[in-house]
Amino acid sequence: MTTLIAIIGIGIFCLLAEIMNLKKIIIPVSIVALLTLFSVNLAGELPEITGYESMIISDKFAKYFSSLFIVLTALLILMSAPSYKNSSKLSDFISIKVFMLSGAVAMVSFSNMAMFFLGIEVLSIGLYILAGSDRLNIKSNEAGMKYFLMGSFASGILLFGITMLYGATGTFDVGTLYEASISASTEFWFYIGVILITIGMLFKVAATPMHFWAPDVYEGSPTQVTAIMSTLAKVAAMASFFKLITILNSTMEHRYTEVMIVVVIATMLFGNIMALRQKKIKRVIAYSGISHTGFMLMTLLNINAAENNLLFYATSYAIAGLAAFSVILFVIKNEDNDQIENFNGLGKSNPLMAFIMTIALLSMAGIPILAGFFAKFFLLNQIITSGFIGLAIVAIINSMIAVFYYFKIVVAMYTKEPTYGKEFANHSEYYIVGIVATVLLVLIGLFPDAIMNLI
Amino acid sequence: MNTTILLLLFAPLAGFLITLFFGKKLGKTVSGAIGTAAVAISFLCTLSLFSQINAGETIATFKLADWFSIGNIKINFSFLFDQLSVLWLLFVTGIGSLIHLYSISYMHEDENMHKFFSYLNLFVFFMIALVAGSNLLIMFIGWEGVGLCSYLLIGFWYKNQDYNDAAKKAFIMNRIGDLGFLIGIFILGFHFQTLEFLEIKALLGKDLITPSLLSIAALCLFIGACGKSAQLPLATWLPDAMAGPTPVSALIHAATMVTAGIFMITRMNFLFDLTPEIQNVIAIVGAITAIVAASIGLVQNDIKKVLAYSTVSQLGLMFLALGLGAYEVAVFHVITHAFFKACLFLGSGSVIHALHGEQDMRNMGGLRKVMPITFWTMMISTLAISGIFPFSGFWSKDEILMTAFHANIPLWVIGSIASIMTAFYMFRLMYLTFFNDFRGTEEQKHHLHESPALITIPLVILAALAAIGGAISLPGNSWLNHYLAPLFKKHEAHHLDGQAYMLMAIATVGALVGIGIAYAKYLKKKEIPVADSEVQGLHKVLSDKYYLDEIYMATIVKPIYMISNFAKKYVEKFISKAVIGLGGATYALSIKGKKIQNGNIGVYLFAFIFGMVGFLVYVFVIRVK
Amino acid sequence: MLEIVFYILSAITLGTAFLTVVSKNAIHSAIYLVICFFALAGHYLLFNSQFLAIVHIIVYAGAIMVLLLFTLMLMNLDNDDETKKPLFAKLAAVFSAGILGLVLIAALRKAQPENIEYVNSGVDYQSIKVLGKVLLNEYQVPFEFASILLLVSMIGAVLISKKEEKI
Amino acid sequence: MDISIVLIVLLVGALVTYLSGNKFASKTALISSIAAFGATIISLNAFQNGEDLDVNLPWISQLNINFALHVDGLSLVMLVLTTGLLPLIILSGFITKFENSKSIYALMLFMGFAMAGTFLASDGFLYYIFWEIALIPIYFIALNWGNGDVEERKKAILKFFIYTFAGSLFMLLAFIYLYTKGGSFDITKLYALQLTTTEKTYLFIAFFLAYAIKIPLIPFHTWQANTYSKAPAVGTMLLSGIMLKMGLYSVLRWQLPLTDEVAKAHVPYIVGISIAGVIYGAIVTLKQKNLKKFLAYSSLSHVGLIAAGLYSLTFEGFQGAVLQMLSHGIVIVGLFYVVELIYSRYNTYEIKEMGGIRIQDTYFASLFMIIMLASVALPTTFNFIGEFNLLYSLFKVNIWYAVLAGTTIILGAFYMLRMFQKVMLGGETKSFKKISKQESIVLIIVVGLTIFFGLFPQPIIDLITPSLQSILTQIK
Amino acid sequence: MNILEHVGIENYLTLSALLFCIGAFGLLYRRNAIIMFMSIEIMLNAVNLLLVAFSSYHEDPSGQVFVFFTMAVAAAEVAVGLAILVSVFRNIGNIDIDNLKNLKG
Repeated sequence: MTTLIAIIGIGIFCLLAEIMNLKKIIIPVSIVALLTLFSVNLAGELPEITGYESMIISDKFAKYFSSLFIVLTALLILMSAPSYKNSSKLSDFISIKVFMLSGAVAMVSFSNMAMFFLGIEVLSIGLYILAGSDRLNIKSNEAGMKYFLMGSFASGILLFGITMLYGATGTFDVGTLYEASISASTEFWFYIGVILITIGMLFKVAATPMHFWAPDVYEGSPTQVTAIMSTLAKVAAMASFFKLITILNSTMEHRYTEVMIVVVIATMLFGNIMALRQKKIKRVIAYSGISHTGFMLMTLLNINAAENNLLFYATSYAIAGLAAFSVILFVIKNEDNDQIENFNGLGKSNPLMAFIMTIALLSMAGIPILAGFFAKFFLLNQIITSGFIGLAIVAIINSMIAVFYYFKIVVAMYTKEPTYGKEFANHSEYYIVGIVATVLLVLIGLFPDAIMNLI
Repeated sequence: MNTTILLLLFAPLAGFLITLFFGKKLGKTVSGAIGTAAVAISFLCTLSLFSQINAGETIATFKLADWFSIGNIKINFSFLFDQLSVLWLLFVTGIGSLIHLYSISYMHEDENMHKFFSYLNLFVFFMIALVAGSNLLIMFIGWEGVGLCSYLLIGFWYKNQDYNDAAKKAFIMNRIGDLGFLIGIFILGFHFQTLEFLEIKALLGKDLITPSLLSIAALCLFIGACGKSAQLPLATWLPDAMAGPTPVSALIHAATMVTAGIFMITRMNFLFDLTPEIQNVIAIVGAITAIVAASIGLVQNDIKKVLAYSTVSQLGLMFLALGLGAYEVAVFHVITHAFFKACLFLGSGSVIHALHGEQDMRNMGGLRKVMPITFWTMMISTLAISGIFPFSGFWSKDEILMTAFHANIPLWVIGSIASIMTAFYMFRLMYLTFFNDFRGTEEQKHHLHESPALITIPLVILAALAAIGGAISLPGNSWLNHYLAPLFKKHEAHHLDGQAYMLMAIATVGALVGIGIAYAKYLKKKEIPVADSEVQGLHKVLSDKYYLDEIYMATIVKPIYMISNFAKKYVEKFISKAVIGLGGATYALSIKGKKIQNGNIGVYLFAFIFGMVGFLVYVFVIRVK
Repeated sequence: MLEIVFYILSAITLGTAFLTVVSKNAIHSAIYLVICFFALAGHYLLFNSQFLAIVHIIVYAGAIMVLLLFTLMLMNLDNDDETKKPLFAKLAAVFSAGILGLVLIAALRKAQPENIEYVNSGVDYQSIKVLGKVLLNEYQVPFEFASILLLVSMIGAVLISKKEEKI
Repeated sequence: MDISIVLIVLLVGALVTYLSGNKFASKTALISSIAAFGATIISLNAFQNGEDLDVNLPWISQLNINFALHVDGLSLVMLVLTTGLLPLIILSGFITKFENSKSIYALMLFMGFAMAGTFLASDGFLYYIFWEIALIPIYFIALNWGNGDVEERKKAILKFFIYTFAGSLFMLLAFIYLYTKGGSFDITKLYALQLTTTEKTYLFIAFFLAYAIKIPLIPFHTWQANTYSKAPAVGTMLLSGIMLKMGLYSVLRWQLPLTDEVAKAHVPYIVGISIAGVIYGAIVTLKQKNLKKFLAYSSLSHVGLIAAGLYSLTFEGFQGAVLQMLSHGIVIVGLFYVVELIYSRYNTYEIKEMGGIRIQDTYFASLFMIIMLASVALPTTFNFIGEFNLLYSLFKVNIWYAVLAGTTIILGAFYMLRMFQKVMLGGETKSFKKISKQESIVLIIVVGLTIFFGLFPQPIIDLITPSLQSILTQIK
Repeated sequence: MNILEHVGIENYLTLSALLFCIGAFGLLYRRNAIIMFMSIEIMLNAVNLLLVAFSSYHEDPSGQVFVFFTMAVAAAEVAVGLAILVSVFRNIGNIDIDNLKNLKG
């Protein structure tokens, strides 16, 4: 609860700062505030306001995922700073991002479905806005429009599902719902609700066949917004989905599992196969994000003690995404041209950035000793322990396919001749984010225990 | 004694290293001298050993160092000096010294002479290892080592790719035999858990191995011998090996290396004695080789080729003897053959030297007067090889034929015919080379001369040995048989009865017939062999060596090339395509996928709704309550 | 009696909703939608939740519809300039919506509890007083959080519509 | 003191090399690699004095994964191979001017680190990590410093990467499965697991895929020739000299003991496949036109024999395999170095564009010839010892296997001599600059090692025998 | 008075489902973005109706409270949606969703 309040406070500060003509300090202050919040939150020294446990609880799951979201947001804000340098709407953008963070935090710490619903809507609406925020760019408009239409539809389904839960139990309280989910006498409306919520969440995390929006929206949105979508939004949705499943469906029914397996396989395959022939980097990231969704969804198949795996995967995926986006932002500079050719010769013209990108891609591809490898490893370990060996084989086949397109970019950076006259967006923020993310990827890889023992 | 052995072993190796590394600085003559001295030292050491063993001292085994162990089998660098190996070393190093001496002059014009000597020394070293090794693997080191040297020396003039081809062919055909040898080693090693000759001999009686496996082992060893000693079907490399310098042909491809097969079988005689069926195979192969090679020799025009086929033929006779269990006879013939064949080769080298590299007998003739020493020494050797009394070849060949006669009449017939042919083509060689008028160019004629002393001295010594060498094993009173007796199973000696004299007479008459025909054809009628293009009929078949090379080419080499090409062009591509095909399929799917993702929000929503419907239907509607 | 009212209201709701979706003129659609909202408000009244009905009218028919209509007017889109959708797409739309409905209803039917006993304890649970208490006590956090939601959308709407000023 | 010192030296060496800048990179790398070799030798000495060099640090507590290195004769021998070849390979890089040399030398050392780790790791997971990260440096080495057309190179190397990556992922699955059974990745715990035959079959297949691709065995070899021909010489040496041995070593260390039953039941088939590779590789080698591809296929043939020996499950086969790994590693580095020397003069790998070199540089020709002869396993060379052991082990399985595999000594001689003849012999065609003293160092070391161990292999045999025995007991 | 005693919850469920489907149908059928917005509103209202019905079914106020949140969400969505719509309209001159196909593949 305190975390949420603090975040909202930071958001409001951003809005007030504009009024008080303190535009310059908005970004530094919000980042510092977020990082402070992060450390305090992680250290568990935040004074807890009691009395609201029926709406917001801060258990370990909430605490660590919130921490992840906070640090992600801080870095995302830092990374977006160059884009807003000359914007009169700086405070609007930053405050929306901070509020989105509050939505994300609500999504993992809710103890009432109302909070969950509002959280996901805050996050989604923030994203609709940001996706369409480049108002003169038709692609941005289109992205915003598509995202909005499909997102609202998904929200409707989600809402229908929540309603069915309510119909079956007469409450929105998580604890009661959990008891209902394990009770034999619960009405079957409950399960319809579960399925509808699942479908809604599958949309939010972009799982096949509800994933179609993702590549288009990723491509059309301004790049720093794409970064948010592929890191914060995806991870938050995933965590929230996980939490929902633990509440609503901890004793997963057989057929439900089967469908989920099909969805997982389809998602991984679709994401990877579609990524193969993409020419635009943002679409590649989008499709690769879809395949990562498939991987993360596997944690849902056996939720016992899978929180750590999800946290690990989410962390490594999001940080790798941050690293990648710091380079993408650096390279593509203007929005209209995000072809992979832009990366040609980066290894020569800017070895550091090329290195960051390489590490990010290798981590996403799951190459040891980087964090991404351990993420996949823990996940595979989990699903094999649960007995889904066939699924594990599909997963590793997907890992192979993924290598193709990740390495396509790597190869472009190191073997192609640089395009002459190409200018980069040479901002120190990108370097900072990239380096921090890279170091984190390596550190997490070297000491996976640091995250694996958290929850 | 140990010092002697060490010196014996390492003198050639030292010679090899010195001439290899410092040969260029030392100059030709010095390196030649060092090379010769190294072998001579070995010869002296051998003499010392020989005298000790001849004096009845015990057989010496000498362990230099451990080599390696394989399972329970320990393999050491150890050497065995018994009657057989010392005898063999004696003529190896002896003839080796002479040929080294000869080469100092013969190779003097070659810029890589120091290298020549280093290779020769290396050869002698490996030959010593082959002969003196006390276990099969040391023998194998020598075996492959001499093959290597043979390769190096055949291809000594490596600018000529034909010579290189010949060298390569020799090495590869030897390797076919070597594989057999290896398998034989495996069988013996596996069943006896040792590779030491003496231990195997001791263990043979203990029933550690089934007779059939023993036969296979013997057969495998024999295949090895076939390769090294140029027996059919692995014979064709030897004539080609004449591409090397003539001293090499004399030393390696006539006197020593090619007899390694005979040495090996003799060394393993205790094994072969237990496998009569393999002995039969050996005898038959030997006989066939003898006659086939002799018949090819009838029509060859290259002086060295004639000698080469004669070598193959003589080796065939030796194998015949081996197959009949007459090891000491085979050894006897090896020794006499070493004398006269080395002499013949060196003589032919002298001729070639005089003619500046001309080897075709059709372009020779009348050299008798210009090169008297060469002529007379070669004549003596020719008489010896033809089996004319009392030269050494008479005694050794006669013993082989006699043994054959007692064992198997058809084999005797074949052997005799081969001998007659030998007499014919050897005298054909002599007549074409030394008699009548010179047929070469004027320029060659102008330069004709007798070879220098360094060349003729070895010739004379060898001719002398060829003449009197038979003395070591005269029928009825054989020093050799007596000397080697401890090594072999006792078997009764043939009595020198009337039958024996009759056989001698028949052999002599046969040889004289062969000589007579040659005399009539080439001296009386002064016939000159026709040019290669005009050859026809049976003559052509013989001239083309029964098309053996062509047959091998068509049935083995070409198919391998074809498979190789096929594999390279199709199989590799196919596997590659199959792998890439998987990637291609995913790529193709990717294209299809891109069509679905067409930017139309309606399509996306359809997919959404269908996914949702499918989920609901599967989980809920059709669920059994 | 109430059943008849229910069925009439339902018919109006569904009918106008359908007309909203299919009528070619956007203004007409908006009008139908308003009617639909009123019908829904009628349903709420049937449930005896007057407060909700009024809020519903105010928010939907009052605010949202006005917003929509205003936009329509702004864009001058009252004329029917919508190009024809391909027949296939239309059929697909009909088919998929139909099957969705079928499946939903089938699922709901199947999930129907066998013996439903409707409680009628007479406890007040939907008066303004009760709702207010619940909203501001138990649901205080979401209530406040909803304001964040609205704040975000407000900022967003401004953000998207406002021209970039150079500084 | 423990064995991790070698790893640390290599890793620090890589870092220092990178930081030392392009100018001093090669020398720093050489010094670091020699230091690592020195550390290895010291460790070897300590090991033989009975010191305990093992390392065991907790790493991922939740999954009971440790940073565990175990030293026995086998792993030490492989470590010696790695750290011993590394200076040679770095030295042979001296003849090439590398752009951005600090990176390539650092990558080489890093790869050495990973490979050394693979040989030492006694925790399955750690082993896998090392196994996998060894792939990254070689990928970049081949990609950035390779030769030939960029597009083709890219494809070839990507194929190589995905191929091997794919295989190792199956191995990862196998490990995870084992972990779920035993709750630990520790090798001794895994050895002690009781598994059903079906489980072992699947595990065998998973391991086999990983190793068959890495080694490579037919029909998983198609990456090899292309990668070899596209990678720079140093990369090819790393690949063929050490990396292939990772696969073979792993067969011995992991696959066979863990899936003993299955391996035992299918000896004839697997040995058969390996031998088919021997013959196939030899035959395909014959007609290769590119010298690097030529060596690649010949290597296919040689490692096929090693694999056959391993899968024969005999002590002699194991011993021969280890010896042959060492000798093949040494010789193949020599051969590739020779190729690179020729390339540095002629700027081509096409055999038909060579010839007449011996006449111009007999010294070089002699060294090349000795290395060539070693590769055809002439007695008194190290390769002979290995090949003899291997063929003997196959003989123990079946005499016909020995005969079939033995054709390698014929075919090997055939293609090697043929190649030598075409490349080196004949009259002078193109001028060939004599190799300098410095350039010949590598060749002399290779020749020296080959002959030295050909004559005195027993110390190595004594070193590896106990570990091979224990593996064999584990299988039996 | 409880209307459910007369009508039955199942009828409300059916009504909501149908209304929901009409919304979905509109989303699929139309290309006019404004009408698609309206369809979404219909869907949300279907849910609202159901919430109220269940609230009545359980005699529990939280369902109705939830309706308020839904309304807030609907309002927020419409505001944002219309903002986006307006900027689309400014850029391409109409609001036909079929014109938005630049992003694909």
